[in-house]
Amino acid sequence: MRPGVLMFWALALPLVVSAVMVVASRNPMRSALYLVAHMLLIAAMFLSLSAQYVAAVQVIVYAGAIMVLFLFVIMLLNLSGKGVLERGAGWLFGMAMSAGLAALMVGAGVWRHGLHAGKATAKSLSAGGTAQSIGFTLFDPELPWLFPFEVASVLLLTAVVGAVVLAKRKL
Amino acid sequence: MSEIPIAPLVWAIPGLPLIGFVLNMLWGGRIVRLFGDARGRGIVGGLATLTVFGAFAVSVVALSQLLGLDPEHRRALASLIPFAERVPWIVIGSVSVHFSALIDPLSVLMCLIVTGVGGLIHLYATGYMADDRDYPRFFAYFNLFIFAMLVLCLGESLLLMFVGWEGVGLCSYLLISFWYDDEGNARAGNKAFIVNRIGDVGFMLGMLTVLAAFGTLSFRTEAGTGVLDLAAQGRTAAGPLTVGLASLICGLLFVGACGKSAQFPLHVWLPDAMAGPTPVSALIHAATMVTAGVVMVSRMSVLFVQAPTVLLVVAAIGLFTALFAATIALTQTDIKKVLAYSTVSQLGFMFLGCGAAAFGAAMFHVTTHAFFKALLFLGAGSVIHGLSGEQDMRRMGGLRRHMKVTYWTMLIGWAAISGFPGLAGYWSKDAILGLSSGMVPAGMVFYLVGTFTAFLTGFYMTRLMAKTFWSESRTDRHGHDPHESPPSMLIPLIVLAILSVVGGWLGTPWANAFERFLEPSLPEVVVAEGHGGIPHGLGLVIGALVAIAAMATGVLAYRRAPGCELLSDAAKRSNPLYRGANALWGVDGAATAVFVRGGGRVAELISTWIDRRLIDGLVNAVAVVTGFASEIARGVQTGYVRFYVKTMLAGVLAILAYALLSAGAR
Amino acid sequence: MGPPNQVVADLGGVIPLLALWCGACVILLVAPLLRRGAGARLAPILGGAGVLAALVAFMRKQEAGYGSSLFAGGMVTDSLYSSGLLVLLLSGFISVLVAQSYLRSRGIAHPEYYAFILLSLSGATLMIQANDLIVLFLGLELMSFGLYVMAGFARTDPRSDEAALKYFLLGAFASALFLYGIMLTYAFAASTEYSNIQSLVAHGALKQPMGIAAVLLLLIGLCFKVGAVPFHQWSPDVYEGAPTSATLFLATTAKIAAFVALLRLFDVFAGGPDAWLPVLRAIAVVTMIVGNLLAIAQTNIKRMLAYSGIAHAGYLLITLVCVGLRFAGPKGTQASTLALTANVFYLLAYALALGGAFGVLCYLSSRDRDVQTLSDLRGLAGAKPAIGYSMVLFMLSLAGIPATAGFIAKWQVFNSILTGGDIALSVVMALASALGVYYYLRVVWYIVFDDPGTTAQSVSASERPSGGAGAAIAICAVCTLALGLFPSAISGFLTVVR
Amino acid sequence: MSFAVPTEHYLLLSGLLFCVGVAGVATKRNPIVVFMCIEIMLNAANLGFVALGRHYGEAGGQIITMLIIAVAAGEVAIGLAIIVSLFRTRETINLDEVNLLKL
Amino acid sequence: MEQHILTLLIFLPAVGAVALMLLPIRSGQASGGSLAVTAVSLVFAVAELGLALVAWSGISPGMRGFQFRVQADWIPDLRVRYDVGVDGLSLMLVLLTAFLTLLAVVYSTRVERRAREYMVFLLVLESAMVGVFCALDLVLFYVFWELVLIPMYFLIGIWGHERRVYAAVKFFIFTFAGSVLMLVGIVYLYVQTGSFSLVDMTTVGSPAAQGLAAIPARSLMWLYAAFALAFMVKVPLLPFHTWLPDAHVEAPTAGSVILAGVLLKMGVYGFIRFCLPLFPAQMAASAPLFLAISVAGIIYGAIVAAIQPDMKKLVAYSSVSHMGVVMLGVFSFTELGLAGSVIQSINHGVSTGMLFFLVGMLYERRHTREIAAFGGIRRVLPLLSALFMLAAFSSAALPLTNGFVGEYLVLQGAYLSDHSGPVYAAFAALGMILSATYMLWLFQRAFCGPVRHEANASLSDLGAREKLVLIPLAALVLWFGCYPTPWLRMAQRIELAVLPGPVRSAESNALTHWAPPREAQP
Repeated sequence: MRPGVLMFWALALPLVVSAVMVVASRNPMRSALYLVAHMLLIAAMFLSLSAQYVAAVQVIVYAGAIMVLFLFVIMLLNLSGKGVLERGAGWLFGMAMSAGLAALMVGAGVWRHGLHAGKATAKSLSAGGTAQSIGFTLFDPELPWLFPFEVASVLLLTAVVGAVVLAKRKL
Repeated sequence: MSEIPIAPLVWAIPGLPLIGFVLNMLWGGRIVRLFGDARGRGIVGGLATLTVFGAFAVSVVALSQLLGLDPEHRRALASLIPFAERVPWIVIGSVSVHFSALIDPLSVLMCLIVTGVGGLIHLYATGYMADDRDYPRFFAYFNLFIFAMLVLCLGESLLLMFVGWEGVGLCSYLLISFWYDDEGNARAGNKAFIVNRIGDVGFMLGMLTVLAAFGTLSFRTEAGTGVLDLAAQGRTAAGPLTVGLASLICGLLFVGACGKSAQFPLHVWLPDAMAGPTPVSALIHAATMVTAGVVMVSRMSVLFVQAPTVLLVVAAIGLFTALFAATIALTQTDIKKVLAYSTVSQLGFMFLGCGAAAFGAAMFHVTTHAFFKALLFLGAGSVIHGLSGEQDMRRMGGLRRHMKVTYWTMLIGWAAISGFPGLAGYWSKDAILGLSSGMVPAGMVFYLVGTFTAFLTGFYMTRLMAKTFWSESRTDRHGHDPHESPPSMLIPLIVLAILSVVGGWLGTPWANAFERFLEPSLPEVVVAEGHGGIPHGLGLVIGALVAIAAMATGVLAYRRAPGCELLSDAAKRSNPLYRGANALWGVDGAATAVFVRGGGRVAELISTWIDRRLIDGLVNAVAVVTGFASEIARGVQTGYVRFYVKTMLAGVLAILAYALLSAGAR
Repeated sequence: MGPPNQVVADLGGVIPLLALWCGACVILLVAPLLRRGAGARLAPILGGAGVLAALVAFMRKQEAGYGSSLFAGGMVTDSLYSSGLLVLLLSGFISVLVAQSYLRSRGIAHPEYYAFILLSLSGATLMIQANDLIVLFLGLELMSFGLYVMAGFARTDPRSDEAALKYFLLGAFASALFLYGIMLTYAFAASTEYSNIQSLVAHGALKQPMGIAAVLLLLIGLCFKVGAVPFHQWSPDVYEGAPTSATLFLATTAKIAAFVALLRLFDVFAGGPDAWLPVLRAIAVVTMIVGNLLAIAQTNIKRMLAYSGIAHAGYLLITLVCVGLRFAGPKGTQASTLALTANVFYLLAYALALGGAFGVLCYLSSRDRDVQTLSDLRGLAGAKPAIGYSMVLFMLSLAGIPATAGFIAKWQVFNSILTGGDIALSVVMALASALGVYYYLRVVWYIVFDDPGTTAQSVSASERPSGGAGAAIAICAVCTLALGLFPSAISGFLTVVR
Repeated sequence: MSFAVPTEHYLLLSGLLFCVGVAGVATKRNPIVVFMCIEIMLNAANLGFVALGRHYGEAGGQIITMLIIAVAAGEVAIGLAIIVSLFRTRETINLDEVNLLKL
Repeated sequence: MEQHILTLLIFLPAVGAVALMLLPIRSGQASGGSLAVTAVSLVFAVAELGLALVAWSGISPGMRGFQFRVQADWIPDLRVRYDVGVDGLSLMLVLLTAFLTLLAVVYSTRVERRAREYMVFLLVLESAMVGVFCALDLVLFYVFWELVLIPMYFLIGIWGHERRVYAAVKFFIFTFAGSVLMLVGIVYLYVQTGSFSLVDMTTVGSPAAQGLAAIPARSLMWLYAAFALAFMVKVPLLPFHTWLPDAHVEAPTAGSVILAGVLLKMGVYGFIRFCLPLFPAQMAASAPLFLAISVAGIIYGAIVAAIQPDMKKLVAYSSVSHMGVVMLGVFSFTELGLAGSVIQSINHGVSTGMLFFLVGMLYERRHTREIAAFGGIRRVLPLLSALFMLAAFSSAALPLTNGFVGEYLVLQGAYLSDHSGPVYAAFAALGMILSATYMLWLFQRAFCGPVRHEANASLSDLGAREKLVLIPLAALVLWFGCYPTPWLRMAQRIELAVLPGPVRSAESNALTHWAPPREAQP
């Protein structure tokens, strides 16, 4: 087995397990911690896909900032023990449908056909994930990413103001 | 077609009564208020009567001018309104109807009868109705009736005839329910109109068929393309006139005639129609309107003779009605009811005549019957008037002493209707019976049954006379004494009595001026004398004997009868014949049960079950089910986020499954 | 490296967007500097000004044609964009007007609200201008963020909070589905830009399971926003719980933006209709029926209008069906072109009627009473004829009765679908709208049939904040009637050409 | 150019993760956990984008991922604010008790 | 004037409505305000009738084609045109509309509750109705067609009786649901022909006519069904009639009058104006069905009418019966039948309108419509009774009243038609009996007999306003009955004539022989 393959499986299994544990944990705090693990594993996956910069962002923003926010709110609301899994028809139904969705997509081969040969080269691979190449691509006027990037800033502005408006005790 | 000088004035025949109607309807009440009660009523009644006599005068002139023409040219068209050509009534497609009159012997004869007898009855009514509070309204209706009847007689097309036909029905309704404060009268009026309407449907359908077949509704036209013109040549607008078509038309028209002329089974309205004031009974329900059926059949006789089967049916129905009504008349105790059934019976005779293709004889009977039946009704009215409204013969009797003029004129009427030799009824009835004996098939059956009915006629009329005039008085004494009527009522009685005597002399078998006069209006079919029937002379003798026998039997029987009742109460109860006849042979009861009560029940069922519950129920059910479905379906909106997610997920799953699997199948 | 002045030139195509952003920033910057009351008074003016500025900027640069791209294909300016933007900005302006009255009467007149209106509008503008799935996604999220906040804007009202939570959770879920659709599209197209996707669709990408799943997930994500069954369940709850002015905004803006985006997106996918057209037909049918059916039982007007909005989404989806017929013969092409205009016109008529209807509710609301049930409107026409009959007009327009804009809108939908030859769908739509007449009529009868009662109409006496809502009602009524009578008057602005 | 692990594997993995997220959204009653599951779904998409970007040899996939991370961050901010706000008025955030609006 | 008379006719009442709305009076203000309202609405109603009469006198008798035609672009994007024109049929109905609306306005001057709105709705209704009868563009027609519903919905709903909401909603939804498929049909026609213009579609050789001819027969049948359903509901034909009794009974008097007098005619008009020229073959093919339900309607309506305990309901069901007669005439496809049904439409408007007014007057006096609550009032109210009797006999088609002319022509037409016409005519003629039965029975129970209720003894006879309403109607009853010629002439001027070919064969009168050109083409 080539190391790449080994690495894939080594990351994929924990990824799935951590995701399942997020869902399966009764305590939201546990869920959050599993989610942190999940995020970190994803970042590792990004690294294995030679997307170093994105992996870094993933760790900083997701596993760091976002998850801290989650934990913070969980603590704030003091909700431990309340996120009990529901058992019964509804739960079963939801699970069954999710499983069905997975089975359907796998069975129909959603991921199998359709990809065509990419333009990927060894050069693009080696350069692909660095901050520099990302930066060049992002601000290349010939490519459509410039404006979306600016939009993202407005998006974040909106989110920040929105969070303030909603959560601040007194406006 | 000929020209007659009076033509420009023919409009006055129906027009004058119409004017009388309009004046009295609009301003009658005001006149009475303005001129005081007595004088005002005089003006109103006088106006009404004079318009009718005016029409009579014009009719007489028309008659004389018609007589001045050759018999085969006695036919003229005249306009009933100014500018009739410019101002048509209905002109569209093949329907072209103008307000025009056909002046021919038949119509002139009817005009004379209607205006003549009508005028007399108007005069009579000025006395009879003198104290009624709706005096102007009565005369307005009365004039309207004359107008409608004249339109019926004069109209140059079937549609115009239908106008008069329905118009007299309307007036009949109005006058029967004249005293509407009693709901029974209103009900009788309704019955008359509705039963008539049943007949009218027949008339209407016949008329529709006529237009479809002949392309016109006019009887006669200048160009010879009228219905009768064509039918006389045995053809229609498009081809030959088949027996089947003629039978269809005549059959339908005869249904109309049955309604108007109270033939079985549509006779049920006529006895009830006696709810109206007696002059109404005399004019409308004896002398004129009820004979309209006969007039119509005679008018269309050219067609009828080409439909032998229908003629047989006409004769059979006529004969049956005559016998049937006569038996009922034997048991009635209301004086007007007796006369009413007598009228039905006599109308039966007329149709027997029509059925025997003896239209002339039938019309002759119409004429004489108008005289003596009007006389009898007016006499009865006089009696009722004298007894302050009493109509039950069981509480009459011995009136001959109190009401001399009435008595004597009634006596003449009695003799005339019974067929006493020499009087009006004798000639006309025997003409019909004699001719019916020659019918094929079964002429003798018709003759014998008819003769038996004639015997019954004599007998029930004698019964009426006996109960009313001859026997001891059974009147309640608490009221006023019976009193003779005022002259305005007696003069018509006397005139009609005279006519009842002499009226028949126009149509004796030896010098039948009457039939010769009518000939241009009737088909050229003559039932050969003695052809399969009994000889004229023999017929006359038998007729005379039967009449005298009937009268004599009656007189003898009732002279002996205690309390002027032939049968004891017990016998009346046990005798099935009496009970049947007294119960009107169950026809009225059955009709009421089926059509009134049964119809009402059916209508109720349809209205409740089909309309409200089924159809509207379905409509409402759609609404209710939708609303219910909405209420149920909103339950899906549980408010739980997890449920919503699951719904979305189900949607996703279903959509993807469908799309992916069907794509896989492709 | 292209010349940087190309970027500057491209910015000219997004001036309305920039105007909205500037407006939002100004509000956010200025409001904290002012006293509370002054800020609350100034903000709506600034908000309105922002919208108007965008409108003016847009009017100065009318676009024709179809698909002229900006920013290297990420965005476009064309006639679909310009007509959609007109509708969007109009409804945004009405929302500002209505909010001006309503927020004050509810005591939540925070200036930030108007900033969110502008930001949300900018997200919507991005959506209708997007020519790239990622831009579309960003626009969708930007718009949604504003809507989430506005839905929960009455923070002390548990219903408002609940509405916000439901909208947010379900919206985020739908966004995730949508995003996954983008990912799958990217998987087969190697790009998220429409023209690239289109060329692959033309090569049969939608015959592959990947393409099918992608297009359907995209469809589902946007169907959520427009409230199509079975992704509709958020809408009654959110409509009811959100502050009325926010309900108005999210009902109109989200629908306009999502539908225009759908049109543009599925125009791209029209080359492989087999993958999604049957599904879309089914969704349309079910949506029309369920929306109308469920509306019947409602007594809360906001809720009723939510279901009614679902039904209207069903009608609008029919135009999308027409788009799918684009390559089905000349009639189909004609139908797909007609459908573009029909859709935009419908959205305009819908926005006007809804703006008016919610405007009336806001107009009548006071500090003590948040008007939203049928019985609150009893006898309104007798007490306040102008307001009452305006509401009647809006209801009739929603029902599609002639002489209102709603009729012309339905007409155009019928026209396009019948041009496409789908008679069955048009019959279903006709029957569904007949079913729907009932609940609009019910509002009408509450308003008109009864004499003014004792319970209602204390409004005339109370010190209701005047102004905005009344103006909004007037604008909507006049426009609804004018568009119903002379729809061609604005065809120059609304007609979408390809 | 071929990879040691075919891109399809990554896509399959992302699909599985996505479905796990879906399952969580469909079954959890704590909105915060539900929200976490949504994050799992977003991450699954991100994984796909990065893998595809590598497959097609362009940086777009990574840029998209970064944009999505930004969006997710914003979403989290607003979502948690909503949850906090709800908790303030209702003293609960249990989704089974957030049920004022229905039918 | 000539040029714009139809436009004026259509929009004058609407202008009046706007004027009323703008009248500077408070809604609560009493007498002075209502006087102004009355005056304004009367002025406009009278002016409208005057205009209609001007149009009537101005129509040139010999000319073919639609008169006073005006065409202008309305919605150019959708190729909808403002296209109006009249022929004899429409002009008669316009005149009837103007006349009945004027009477309704006069009668309703007594309405005090929300008087201004009342008059506004009446005038808007008038505009819409006139529009329906003038429109030659299918969309324009549909717009007016639906517009009619709204003011009538309000009239029933606001000023109706106890179950007014139910009746109003039922009326609206029933008719709306019926006509919404027509909308689909209209659009489909447009898609196929490229035009909304009735005249274009029926002009030989025009692209629109070719488009129409190219529609397959099956589709045409469905199209026809869509149109026919809308019209059937409006007429109403069995079994779509149940909105009618409810709407009529609950509506205020003026509303009932207009409902019966004009609105029902819209259905008939639709059949003649649109179905006949557009789908002649389909219509002929459906004739047996329609003849049967028309006849069934005649008998059924009459039977159900007979036992109604409520006077107004009785009159309402009698409408079902009478409209059966009208439709019988239409589907006889004969000149006589068609003219008869047009005449009968007008007549029904006049006599049923009169009956509704009379019932309304009785209701005003006694606040009940139960027949049993009356009895013997003929003695107390002689004039009212006389006029009621006149109306009743007109309704029962007595000769020399208006009812007869139409009914006779229809029966004759039906008799002459193909499709075993005599059978239908025979059954239809039973209506003669039944109509007499229910009308006379009503009259007997309500008007004859002794005065049974104390309250009836002191009723007052007709006042001036009521006479003003009834006398013209009574005069029309007699005028049409005695001299229908002008109306007959008008009724024959129906522009079916846009159809080419052997329009009507002279012998049989049958219009079914119009072989439409498309049948001949392969």
